[in-house]
Amino acid sequence: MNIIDKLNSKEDMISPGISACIGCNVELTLRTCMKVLGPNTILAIPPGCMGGVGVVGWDMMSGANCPVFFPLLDNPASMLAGIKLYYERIGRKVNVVAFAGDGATVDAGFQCLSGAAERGDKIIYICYDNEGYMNTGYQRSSATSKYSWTSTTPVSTEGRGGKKEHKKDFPMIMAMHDIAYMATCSPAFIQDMVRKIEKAMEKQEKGLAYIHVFNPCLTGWGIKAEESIEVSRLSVETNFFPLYEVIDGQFKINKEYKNPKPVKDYLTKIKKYSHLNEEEIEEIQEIVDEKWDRLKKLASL
Amino acid sequence: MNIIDKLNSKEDMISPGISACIGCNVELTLRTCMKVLGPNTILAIPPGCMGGVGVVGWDMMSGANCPVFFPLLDNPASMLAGIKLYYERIGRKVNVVAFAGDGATVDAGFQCLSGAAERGDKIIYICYDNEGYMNTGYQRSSATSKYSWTSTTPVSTEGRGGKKEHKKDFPMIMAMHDIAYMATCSPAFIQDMVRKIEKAMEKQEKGLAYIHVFNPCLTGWGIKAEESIEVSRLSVETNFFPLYEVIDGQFKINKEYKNPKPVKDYLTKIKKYSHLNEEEIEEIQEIVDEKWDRLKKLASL
Amino acid sequence: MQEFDVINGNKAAAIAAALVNPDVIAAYPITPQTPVVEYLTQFAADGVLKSSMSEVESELSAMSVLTGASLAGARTFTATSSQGLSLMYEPYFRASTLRLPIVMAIVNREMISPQTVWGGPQDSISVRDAGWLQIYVEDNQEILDMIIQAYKIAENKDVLLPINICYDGFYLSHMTEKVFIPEQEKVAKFIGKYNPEHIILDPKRPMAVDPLTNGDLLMEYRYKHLKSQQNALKVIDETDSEFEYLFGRSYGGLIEEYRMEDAEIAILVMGSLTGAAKEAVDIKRKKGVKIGLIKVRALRPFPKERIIKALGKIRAFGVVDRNVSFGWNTGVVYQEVKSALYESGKIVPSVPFVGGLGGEDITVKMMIESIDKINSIEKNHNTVWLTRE
Amino acid sequence: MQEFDVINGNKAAAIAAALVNPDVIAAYPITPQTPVVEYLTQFAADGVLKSSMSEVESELSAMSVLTGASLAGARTFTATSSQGLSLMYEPYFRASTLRLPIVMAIVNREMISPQTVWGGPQDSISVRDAGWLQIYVEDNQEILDMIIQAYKIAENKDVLLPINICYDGFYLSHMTEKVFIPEQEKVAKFIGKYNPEHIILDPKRPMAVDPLTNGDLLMEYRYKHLKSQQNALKVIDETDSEFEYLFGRSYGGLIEEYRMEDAEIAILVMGSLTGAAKEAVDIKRKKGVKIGLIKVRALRPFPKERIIKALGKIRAFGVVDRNVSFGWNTGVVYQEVKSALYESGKIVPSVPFVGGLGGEDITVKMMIESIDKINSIEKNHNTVWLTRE
Amino acid sequence: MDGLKEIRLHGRGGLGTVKAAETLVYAAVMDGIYGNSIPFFGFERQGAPVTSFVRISDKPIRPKNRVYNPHAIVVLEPTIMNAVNVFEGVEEGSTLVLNTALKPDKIDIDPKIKTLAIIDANKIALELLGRPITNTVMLGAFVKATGWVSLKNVAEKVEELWGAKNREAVMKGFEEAVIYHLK
Amino acid sequence: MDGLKEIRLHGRGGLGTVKAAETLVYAAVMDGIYGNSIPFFGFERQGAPVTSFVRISDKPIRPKNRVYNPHAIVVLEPTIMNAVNVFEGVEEGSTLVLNTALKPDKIDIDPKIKTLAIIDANKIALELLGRPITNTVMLGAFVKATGWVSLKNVAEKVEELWGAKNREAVMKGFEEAVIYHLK
Amino acid sequence: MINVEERVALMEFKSKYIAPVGADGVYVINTGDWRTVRPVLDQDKCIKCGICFMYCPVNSIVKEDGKFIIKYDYCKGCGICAHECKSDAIIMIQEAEK
Amino acid sequence: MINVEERVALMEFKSKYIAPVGADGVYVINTGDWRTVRPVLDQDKCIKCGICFMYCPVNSIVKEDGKFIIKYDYCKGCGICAHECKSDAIIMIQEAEK
Ligand SMILES: Cc1ncc(C[n+]2csc(CCOP(=O)(O)OP(=O)(O)O)c2C)c(N)n1
Ligand SMILES: Cc1ncc(C[n+]2csc(CCOP(=O)(O)OP(=O)(O)O)c2C)c(N)n1
Ligand code: SF4
Ligand code: SF4
Ligand code: SF4
Ligand code: SF4
Ligand code: SF4
Ligand code: SF4
Ligand SMILES: [Mg+2]
Ligand SMILES: [Mg+2]
Repeated sequence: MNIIDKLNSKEDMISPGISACIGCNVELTLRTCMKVLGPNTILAIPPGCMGGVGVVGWDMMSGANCPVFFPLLDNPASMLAGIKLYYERIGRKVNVVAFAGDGATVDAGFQCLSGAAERGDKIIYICYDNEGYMNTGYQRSSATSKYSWTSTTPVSTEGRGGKKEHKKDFPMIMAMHDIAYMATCSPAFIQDMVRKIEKAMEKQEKGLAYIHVFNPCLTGWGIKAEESIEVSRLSVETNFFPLYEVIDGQFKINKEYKNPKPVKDYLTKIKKYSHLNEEEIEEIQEIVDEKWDRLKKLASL
Repeated sequence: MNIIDKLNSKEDMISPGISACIGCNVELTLRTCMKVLGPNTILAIPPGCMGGVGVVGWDMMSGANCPVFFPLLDNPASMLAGIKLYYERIGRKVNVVAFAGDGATVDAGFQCLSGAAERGDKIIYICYDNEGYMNTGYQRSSATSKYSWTSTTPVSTEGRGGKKEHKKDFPMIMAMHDIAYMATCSPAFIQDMVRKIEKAMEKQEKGLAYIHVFNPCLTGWGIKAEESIEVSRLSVETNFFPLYEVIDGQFKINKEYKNPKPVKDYLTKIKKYSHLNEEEIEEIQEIVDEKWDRLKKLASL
Repeated sequence: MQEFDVINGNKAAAIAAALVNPDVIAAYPITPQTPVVEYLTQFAADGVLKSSMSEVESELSAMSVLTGASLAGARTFTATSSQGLSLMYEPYFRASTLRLPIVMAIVNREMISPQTVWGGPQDSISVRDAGWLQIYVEDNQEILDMIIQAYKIAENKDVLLPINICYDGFYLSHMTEKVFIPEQEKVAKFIGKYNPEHIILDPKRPMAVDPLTNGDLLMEYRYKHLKSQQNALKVIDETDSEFEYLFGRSYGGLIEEYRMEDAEIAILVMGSLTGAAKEAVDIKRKKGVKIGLIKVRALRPFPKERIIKALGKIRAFGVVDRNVSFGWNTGVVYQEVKSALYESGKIVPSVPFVGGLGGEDITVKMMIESIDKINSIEKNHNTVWLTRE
Repeated sequence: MQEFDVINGNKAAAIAAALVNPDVIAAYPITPQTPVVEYLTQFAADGVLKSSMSEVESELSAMSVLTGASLAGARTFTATSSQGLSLMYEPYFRASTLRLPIVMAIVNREMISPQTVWGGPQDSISVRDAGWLQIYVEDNQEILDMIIQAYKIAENKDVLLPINICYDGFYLSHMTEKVFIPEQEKVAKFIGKYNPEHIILDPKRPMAVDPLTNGDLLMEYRYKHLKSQQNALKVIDETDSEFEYLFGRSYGGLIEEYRMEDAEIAILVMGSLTGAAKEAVDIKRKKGVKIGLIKVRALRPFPKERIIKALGKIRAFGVVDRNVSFGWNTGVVYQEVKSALYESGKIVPSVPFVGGLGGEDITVKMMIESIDKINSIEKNHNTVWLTRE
Repeated sequence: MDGLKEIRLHGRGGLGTVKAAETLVYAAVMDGIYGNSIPFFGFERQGAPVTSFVRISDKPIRPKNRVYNPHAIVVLEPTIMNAVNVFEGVEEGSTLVLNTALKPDKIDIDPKIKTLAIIDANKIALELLGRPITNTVMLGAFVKATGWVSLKNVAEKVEELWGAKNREAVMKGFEEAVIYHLK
Repeated sequence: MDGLKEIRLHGRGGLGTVKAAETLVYAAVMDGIYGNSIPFFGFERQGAPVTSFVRISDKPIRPKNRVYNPHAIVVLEPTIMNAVNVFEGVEEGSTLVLNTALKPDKIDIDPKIKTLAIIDANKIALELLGRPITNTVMLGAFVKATGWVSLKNVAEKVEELWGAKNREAVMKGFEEAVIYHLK
Repeated sequence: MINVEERVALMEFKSKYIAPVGADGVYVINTGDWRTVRPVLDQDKCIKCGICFMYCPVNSIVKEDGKFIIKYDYCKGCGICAHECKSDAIIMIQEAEK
Repeated sequence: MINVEERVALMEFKSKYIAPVGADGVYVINTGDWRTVRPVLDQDKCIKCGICFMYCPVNSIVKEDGKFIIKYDYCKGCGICAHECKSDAIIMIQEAEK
């Protein structure tokens, strides 16, 4: 079955009406992943945009068609570990899944996740990385990329500023935890995403499967709603966010471009970078190139 | 000046009588590092063996000749970050240093450390890795190596058991944080250690410098006091714990052995591994080899 | 004859947990709780304990793992002390507002700073308002028995709240004495099965856990939570009686009254120092002082009615607190007792004592002095500090 | 004429912090506190604020960074809400026992569960026994003024304790009104410099911070901590007077009394709902009811003496709590007031109200009904829930 | 003005509804009277309906809670009325300020409304600002319909916040709003 | 036995001092009387001096605090007396059980001690167990010196904990301890 | 005056649950109401590639009988479908007031 | 009976500090007392390589006038120096009772 028919045949696990921003590609990612995961899934949505827009529900109503809950911002992986332990114990196979923002993952909930990774808890952890705390109005996170404007890394009247440090290389950090499966994804590459979720489901019985999805945020970053996917695609085509996976310690690059587009093509689509000068763009290009080289080394056999 | 005269000329910053176990090489590491760091240092000793044996002092007396304090088990890096921020602000250069166990570093305090690494807080963080929570009587930590007996990963009467997972590859994880400096050390290689502490002092003005020292624990692991250094040396000579450093993203291996000793030579010196059978030893050898290969790749130019 | 062993408090706790055989255990070591974790792992390695165990990287995770497991339907157990309790405070609070009947032993240890590892219930008392039930015990037998009772209380359909069994670090945790050990089947029969119907994460019964909630509904949940605490007043007393019926031991439920029948003055205590206080009461009784003792066992819910009743005919009383209320210059139990008595509409002259912090001993001698003091007052008195001389 | 602006409570807090210009700020965003962080960063980017800022990865780190900075000698500031406060509980407690005069605004938000972001001081009230000073305010001007006063109170040599200025989330944090803004020099003069002599991490003056400590010495530190809380009773009142002298505004210090001179009955309130209560008092006064109001401003230290005095001639009173004490079936302030009155040796009939949880409104109408209820009681009454009809 | 006036504004996330409310308070304060405003905080994202409350009075205002029975309702975006009941709790004799391109007879209006101000704010905003962000236009219309705050002080604050173009928008709103007195 | 007996044991970290104390309690309980023990918890590592307390009585024991005025002192390791004052708070007429190779006249003994038991436990332990771990030998000596618990029950518990060799060590300790009655 | 019994009765009126659960069905927001512009798909231009379907964040496009159909119930009018369609088969038009 | 004033006076007797600081000098444990075996260095066999000095965990070996000297004040008797010395210049002997 091709990808379209496959997805068309699946039930949408999420409430049809959630109040995510118009055009939000995190909503797309969530719906897509959950179609693949299906109803035999317990879903954790920590505080963040997806929780805020109603995926966990309101008052006595649920926002999903499967069990869904709010972990704390700082404990999604541990709560999932507990759930999974019990289901393993009683011999029931259930997907126990987090769909968590970068803030919950890379910052406040990292320690729990790192612990679960080391223990090999059999959970699937999906991080949607929109480079900041969007639910609270776009503050900086460790995943925010260098020079990004955010409400806590403002730009001065002279146009200087933004974040001083580059984004924490979280997929790589998780890969170095020697987990069962690690993969990066983009909403612009749905087929690749679907395959990786399936892979994670397969690998989850061996330990933790971690998926890092890069989701440009329209509202926070200043992107036109209709360019939601285009900008996501550019992040991959420029190697700003390479698609790769690590299976049992083996690195594999999934999209390799002979002539990757200059990172400038990506940056100039996004308002949070609008203050960047040529040197700064050049510097980001260098960081991207260096990281790409390291990845290539690791993927070399 | 050679290393002996250099060290002989330095003041011992720690109380001459602390109640560490007889022959403890963590005590040696602490005294050595602190000689290099000198009196212009603020030292954090989180809960753990070194705090427990009196380095922070007793009642109204101090255990050191420089400012020393107990951070919480879970916040050493953040407390240091705060101290350093203030000293930077008032324009005073001071070494702000943690000397923390693997429990405080790899488990309970990891999130704070990861945050400080990402922000580039200008601190020196030394982790003494004795593969477990020694102060509370040797429980498992994320840094405990595979098949180790600990009081929470016991061995059954049939001699099976020990920890199921291999140690979290923490030096590598810290390296992937793209910090200013990362190095591994061993108390068997004092000269190398002294150089790396000096390098950390130099690099600290650029961001976080992280040093990971591998310290076999006599009491917890079951090692004869006089073999304290010999066992440490074997961990390096077998590539169980390779010595390397990462400067501005460049990996460099510091001790490379043409014919590394089999890891069995190391394991059989230690009581906590005494239940291991040949296959298990073989498996550990494989892990060690794989990790070594990955390190080699990263160090290749 | 019942089986017994000579064991310390931590082992009593671990054995109790093993008798219950919970589904999921997650704990992080901390002095003086650590041996509980070690005993449990050893029991598991020996095949005596069948629980799934999670070796977490911090207490925040310990409570989080249990929250998850409990939401999935598991019966759970953990233990902690002081800093560990503090670090798990966020999920700790939430376990109660989610109405999860988690059982946690708290091996009481003084709060940092100053840096200390010694006893004192400042840790659990400071979080008494996080919605959990809290019971404080006196000796190792009571540790074991109450951890068993805890499951029956917490999982009672009229309660459904998490519960702490609190015992003094070192004084009990590391103190060795004789303890009777009930049979596992009897324990199983006593506590029954846990069948969560009020909240569950199960694809077979999909629901959301903790959707965004409006204030009016939130108030309703709070109201129900408070009510369940009040229900626990009855359930704790009843469970004690049922336990007595099956196992032959009882503790008085919410409070224990000792020589209170004809008492004219009373001393109120909590935890392991009760032993020294009872000793002192006997000594003073011999000298003709009509002193009685109230051991406060439940701090949450606070046994307002029973305390009012017990102090009904008393001329003066004192409360010995091994903790402080920072904004009050007294201990916390004293605050609570005053609050209770106020509602009775009668003022009984009282004197607060504070002592035994950070592992300091409270000796029989100090207790005798305290009784003398109580005997001498005619109106409310300022705080008296019990110190080494 | 003084300068003013029309701003919300969060901006008032941020401006106050900017006027003080602390050395180190570390904060983590959480609704409804987030704008405080954003304003502060913006002030820094604009060059108005010169503080060193740390963009931490969690609240545990926020408080830890400040603990470190304060130990190094820095003047510090942060703000948080609910879950953030819970997550930092371990270093929060310790900041007080280390005697570090950290100033933290708490933008009160209800505690999870249920999942909510709306107002209610359950968060800070639940940690009232962690050794900090806690002051609750009524409007945006008071936020600004009290954050300034906070430094002077906390750093007073007789106090040296951290302090919370607590204000209701949304009701104040997002409510816009006119606020006078004092001159920076005057503020600087008012608060003076912070010169820590009691505890410091400085190679020029090497000492250990928090060595392992024996119980007897620990008790001594506790005793001094409690004493400093008691000292704060005086210092809070005095600081209010000094503030009035310089800036022309005052709040009554520990409590504010409103129309209490000839009152026969009284209503006790705390925080932003005071406005509605005052409105109700005026309305009932017009109808001849001799009602007065006490606004509890300091919860820690608890203003026992002033409350006893203010209620001296009162026939009946009620306490409106926007929070609960889970083990008591009432709110916490009511508990504390009873405890205080008990010491006075006199029982005044009282009625506890609970309402406004999770962002629910407490309207003028509800306040009027509450006053009617207070007016009707002759002995202590059970809890009354203030709900939407 | 006489006594307390309570106002409710309806907009969409991202359209500056809260800021508009705050501007009214600012203007009131500059006029020498009193005001406060409080947004109803939900979890609105870009595009979702949002609400804000304002109180204006010649006496100090102590209550800080939400507005349940408004004397005036401002609807910043035409399609909002499809989504929410903007008339909930409205007082008899109130004012409705509505952004619409329709004529009054095409609109369902609660009978308690006695004053209606209509303006095609989208059109004006698009012309003046290039984007359909209507809050400033609507402020002008509100002032015209109620007179509770001065046009001058509203315009000044708007200029300070968003520049001269938006000041113009306020003026345009004031000029072009059409007031109907209903029975 | 008559009334409460309080005992203090001095050893070194890693030598089983706490376990020895617990063994005494176990024996007392098996003898049909009462006991409890509590270690003084410091931060001792391998080699550092440690202390443990025991209470034994024919009546139930309620106090759970430390022992301040012991009726018997057991010193498990000869060099300890160089490091700590083992006689602190000792009651008049008490018993000292001492591991030493020296003769009584070479040892500084508090005059309150009226019974002295001396044994070269290091030698015995080395011979029997191959390591200088003296706790079981000392238990035997203690029983001989005081008679407060039965040899049989001590030996049984020791065997259960550490095997037959250690049972032998207890016996040897009992046999070889030399008792002096001091004035 | 406050009738306590009534008030307490009010405290238990809304929910049959004692813990905060969402078990009364799915909570749905009418996001179709948010739409200010509307996508219109021209079946003639459409080459049935499914790209619009794949990228629609709210699942408003379905494949039925081999054709792709836009369901407007929840469509927020983001315009992604129009932007991504390589055949220009979708255009965005202004939504009318009701 | 308890004299409150005296008790309170007792509360302030020990420390001049209000916060838990160690500022009254360095706390030292006499770890020399722990030693049950004693290292003895034979200067004749010693080749002055400094290895023992480098590895002594308690800093009990110092270099003075070109010679390495063992200071026994804090030496715990671990035997590392003897074990690491390549010249067998250090032996461990039993410590005597004082
Ligand atoms: C302990 C704690 N601190 C702060 C918050 C407030 N908070 C809620 S969501 C959020 C941001 C989450 O960011 P991210 O995980 O990236 O999700 P996003 O909002 O970007 O979707 C924050 C800081 C919280 N819920 N808990
Ligand atoms: C929050 C918290 N949990 C637990 C502890 C108890 N604790 C003290 S030291 C320690 C072990 C530390 O291990 P590590 O950092 O490896 O140091 P080591 O003892 O091995 O030297 C633990 C768990 C604590 N102090 N704080
Ligand atoms: S703020 Fe960004 S991530 Fe959040 S719902 Fe809107 S577009 Fe999506
Ligand atoms: S337990 Fe291990 S690490 Fe700790 S002091 Fe002893 S030898 Fe050193
Ligand atoms: S993207 Fe365009 S061509 Fe492809 S299915 Fe959709 S409408 Fe048709
Ligand atoms: S406009 Fe957006 S929401 Fe509507 S159908 Fe197209 S992609 Fe889906
Ligand atoms: S025996 Fe150990 S402590 Fe003593 S000098 Fe040698 S190495 Fe140092
Ligand atoms: S190691 Fe041996 S040879 Fe080298 S200096 Fe020491 S005693 Fe001399
Ligand atoms: Mg995010
Ligand atoms: Mg360790």
